[in-house]
Amino acid sequence: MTVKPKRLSLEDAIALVKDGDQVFTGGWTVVRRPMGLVYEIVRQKRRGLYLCANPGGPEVDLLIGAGCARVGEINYIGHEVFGHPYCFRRAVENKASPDYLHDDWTVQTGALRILAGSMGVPFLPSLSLKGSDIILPERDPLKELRGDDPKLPKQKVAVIKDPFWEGQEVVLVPALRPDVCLIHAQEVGEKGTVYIRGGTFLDYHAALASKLVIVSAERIVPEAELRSRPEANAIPGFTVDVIVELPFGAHPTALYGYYDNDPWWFRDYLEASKKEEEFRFWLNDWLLDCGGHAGYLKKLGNTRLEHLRSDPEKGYNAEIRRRLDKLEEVSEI
Amino acid sequence: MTVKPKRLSLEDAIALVKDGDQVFTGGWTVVRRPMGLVYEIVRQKRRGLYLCANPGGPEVDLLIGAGCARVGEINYIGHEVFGHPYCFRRAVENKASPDYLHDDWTVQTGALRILAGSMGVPFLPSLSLKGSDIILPERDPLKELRGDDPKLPKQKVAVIKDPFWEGQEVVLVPALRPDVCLIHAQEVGEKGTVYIRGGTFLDYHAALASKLVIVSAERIVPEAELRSRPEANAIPGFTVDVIVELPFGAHPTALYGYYDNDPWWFRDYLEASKKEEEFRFWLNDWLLDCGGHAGYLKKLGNTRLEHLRSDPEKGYNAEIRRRLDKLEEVSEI
Amino acid sequence: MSNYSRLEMMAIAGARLLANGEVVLVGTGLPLVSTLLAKHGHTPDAIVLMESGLYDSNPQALPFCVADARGVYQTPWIGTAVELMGQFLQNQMVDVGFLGGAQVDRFGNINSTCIGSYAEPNKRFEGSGGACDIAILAKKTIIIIAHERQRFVDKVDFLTSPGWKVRRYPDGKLIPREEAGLWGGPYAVVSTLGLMKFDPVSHEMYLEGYYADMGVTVEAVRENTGFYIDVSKARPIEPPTRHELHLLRTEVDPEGIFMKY
Amino acid sequence: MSNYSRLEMMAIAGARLLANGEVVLVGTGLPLVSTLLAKHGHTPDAIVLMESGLYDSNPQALPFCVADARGVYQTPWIGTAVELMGQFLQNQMVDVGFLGGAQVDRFGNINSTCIGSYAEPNKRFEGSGGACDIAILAKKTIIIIAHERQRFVDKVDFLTSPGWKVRRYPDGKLIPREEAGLWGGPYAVVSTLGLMKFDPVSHEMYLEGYYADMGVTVEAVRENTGFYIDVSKARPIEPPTRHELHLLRTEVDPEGIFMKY
Repeated sequence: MTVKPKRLSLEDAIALVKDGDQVFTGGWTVVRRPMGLVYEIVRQKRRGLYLCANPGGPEVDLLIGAGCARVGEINYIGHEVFGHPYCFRRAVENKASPDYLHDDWTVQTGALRILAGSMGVPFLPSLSLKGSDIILPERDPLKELRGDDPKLPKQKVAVIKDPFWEGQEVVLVPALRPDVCLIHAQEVGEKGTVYIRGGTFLDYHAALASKLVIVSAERIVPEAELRSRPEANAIPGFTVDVIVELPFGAHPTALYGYYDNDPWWFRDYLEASKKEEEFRFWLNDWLLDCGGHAGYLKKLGNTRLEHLRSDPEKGYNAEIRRRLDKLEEVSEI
Repeated sequence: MTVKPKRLSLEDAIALVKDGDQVFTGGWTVVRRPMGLVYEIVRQKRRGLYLCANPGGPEVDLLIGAGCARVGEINYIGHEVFGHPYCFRRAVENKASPDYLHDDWTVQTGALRILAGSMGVPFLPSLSLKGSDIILPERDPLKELRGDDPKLPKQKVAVIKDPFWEGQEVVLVPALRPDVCLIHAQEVGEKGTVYIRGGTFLDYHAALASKLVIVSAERIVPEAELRSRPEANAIPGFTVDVIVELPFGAHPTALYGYYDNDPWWFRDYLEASKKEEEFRFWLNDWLLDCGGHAGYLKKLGNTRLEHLRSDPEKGYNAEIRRRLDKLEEVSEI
Repeated sequence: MSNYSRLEMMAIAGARLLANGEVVLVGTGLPLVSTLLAKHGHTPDAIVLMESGLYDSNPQALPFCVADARGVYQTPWIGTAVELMGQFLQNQMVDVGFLGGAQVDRFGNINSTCIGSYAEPNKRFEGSGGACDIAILAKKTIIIIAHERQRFVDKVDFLTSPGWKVRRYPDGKLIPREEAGLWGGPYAVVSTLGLMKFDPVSHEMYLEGYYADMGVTVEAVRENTGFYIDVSKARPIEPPTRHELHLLRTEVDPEGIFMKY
Repeated sequence: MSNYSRLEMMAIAGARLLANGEVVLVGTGLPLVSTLLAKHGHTPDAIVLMESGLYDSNPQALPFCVADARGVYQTPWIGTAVELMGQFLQNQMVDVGFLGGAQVDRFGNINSTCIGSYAEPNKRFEGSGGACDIAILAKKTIIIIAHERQRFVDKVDFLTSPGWKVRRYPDGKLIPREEAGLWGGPYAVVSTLGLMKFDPVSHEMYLEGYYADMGVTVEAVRENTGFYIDVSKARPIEPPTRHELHLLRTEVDPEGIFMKY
């Protein structure tokens, strides 16, 4: 009933995220992730977050590597063909008592969990997961927390028989109701209407499922600009709490019509994240020492950012090369 | 896996509908109903249909009046402010053993039933219906058919406790999987992509939930015309089985950007449908005696049809008057 | 003689119940007229939803159903009943549900299904539509209905939309709303005679105001109500302002589609 | 010496398994390369889906993930994982699921989760993504994977994506796929050495063909397979045609993103 949304600075927006919050990050693997918002979480040193991206990309690997995450209920964490999620790996490999607890899901059931949250129902049924190790109770990495931790369902799944038709066994998956939803979009209206081109992924559902919705965008625009084609807008404004204008807020991930993936970033991050010590160095160098989003963009430099620009119609940059093993330096291009 | 869809004549398309089929009609009350397809069902004298519009409008009242329907699982049948659904009323009022059995639902749970069908799951959970007479077993109008009739779920609803969070009671509603889905749209591509402006209602979900999907449209267009903005199209073509080019196929209901509701039709239909005998006369006059869709349009006449034309941008006709008690004749306008 | 009609007074009394910024899920007919009157007047930031899929509707011409193109024009987003009723409403994002009905009882239970027995009704109506969902799931509901003895009944013939005393599943016993696990509940009833609210403890309907300016008395309200109604707190309701009537007649329903000029 | 690589042969062998008009739900990497090769070649009417929400993708440039703008361009419709995985896939509208993986056993069970114990893994992978869903819900699945002894294993370290012998819930006993109520199942495995299928009765993997033109022998397949594999029906696989190689190199992956030229 309050008039929404508030327009805030990046710093003030992320100040609303609390230690221990359950956080959903919009986008998909290396596409349209809310990187600028996540960077600021790292700068503000949030701890004990529960992550539930569906699936996770560099933003999740980074949050795990920077020590911000305690739990992940996630189906996939990775950088697609760019390379492996080394921070995630390091956090769980060979660890009897990891600081970060990883609970595996699938794209479909993760999506249904967010959908359940958006619908206000405690669960939804699925025909997936039957036959997989993913749902075996003995494999459940969060078993010992369940029942005590109010952010986690009392059990991972339930299996019931359909009472209406053929008596088929159906898996019920619990709702996800994140404390915070972070989204980056091409444009957001002053009243919160979110305009997304390319895939909208689960951002709409997550916004409805979450208690606090923070949307950063390349541009904040007058609402009237967004009222010619209602079906082109992805998220109704009344579910958006905070808007932040943040150009290149999805960098290094791709934003349809604005910029493509930054292969140099992935090359450097992947190289650095292979080892704990080098990752710390990268973190200081790129996030902590350069003073906020403006400093980050300055460090990237205009030449590099301009090289990433996408064709507004095609959505991508047809010139950019994507093989990290054959990458030329920006200066050489 | 077959190459879809087939382009058929109206008559051949409706010949695929069988007696006793469960039929979903797209649109919403008096908007974008597949009237041309339904008229042809009446002409071809299908019997024993199970209707599941959500909600129903003149097409449902007509099918009941014409004796085509045996069961309706529907939340509302009506003509909005134009007037009451007299054929429906006559079919159920004061009848101990009606020919037509009407099972009441709600907009939300009807939508969830179709959504369940579209998802391939046997049911979905709802927090609605609790506290209402609508779900009381003793009130269930289909009680005696359940268990024997494979088109009906074995029980109307089930109530279970949430096993994941607070133990809340949740109502499970059974999936709807219609045999036939009838839709009228503004445009359909040669490969079945359905373009709808204005509300899409439940047409997308119903198309996925149904075994046979028949789409009539004002225009069949080359698929390439529909590929500039994927979010503007309502239904992916691979779920569409049959397409029919049928100008004014939603008449007398409104079609965004094409034509508005025909108030003269509603005036005449409502007057006629109040009495069984006059309704029979109307049926002969407008559907059976005038020989198919072309004959129907001819009987309406170009002057009247042109008066209904909508503003392509606004979507409606700002000049048309809508009060039946003050309606002028077309010839007077 | 007042220079306005009962329908107008009712639409205006309904509009006054809305607050700016509220999210209002509205049915066709008088609820829509009241809501749009408020939207044109004191609640410009109200977000008007309709069950067919409409969000933040701000029509230039009066829609005459919840799926009308007039309601779609210039909206910033559009969905379906799955989003409106299965997500927004069920996820407690709707502040006010605005409903009509054929009968209402003193606990605000609504019947929009039939008169007489359900199996063999004397009169069958269109049915719930989204009313049952809205009555269950909105944070509060406002009911708008003609004030007649056969409509304000002791016991509704069919309990379509739950109010403060609702059916227990599966035995049908009437139980308090909270006991059934429901939030929300009826907040007010706007009628052709006045405005009713519900006692916070007993949840029984009482008369809060009546259209004294039109000659309505508390006795008239009692006579036209089929159950005992407390009128001890009732006060005359302010007649329509010129601005309210002007908006209603020139902006909201100039054709008189619902106001029947 | 052949003038093409193992990766190319594998991509081509995979493409050949698709039929025109099929609805193919495809993961990133080699499955995508194979599918787009088929789409450019003998299956122009295949409908290519990706789990992030893409429908009927027909990219002009190779997407390097299932959410890439390259896959969106000029599609006629777009959805989300809810529609793709919760509707199309679960509602049995997907003819072929095309998957990669880190390990596969002789019943076509796939591991894409970890090596070693799940609680304390020696090596952790990215995770299922949509692979588990696709393996369970597609009408059939094709698996594409490098042929090494530590990948073709007797028992997968973690059963991410069910094949023909699957986990019973909740006790984890291995039971036949049908007994768990699942339709579909693995149809073929394309590797760096050849093509495997599954016996219709025992559902065990057997060698159907091998890349003889590249010097692969049935012995080499056996040596690189960590379980007994029937090679009695195996035949040499036709080498790539010039047209297939041309399409792959100039239309599908000219940058060599996946083919690593």
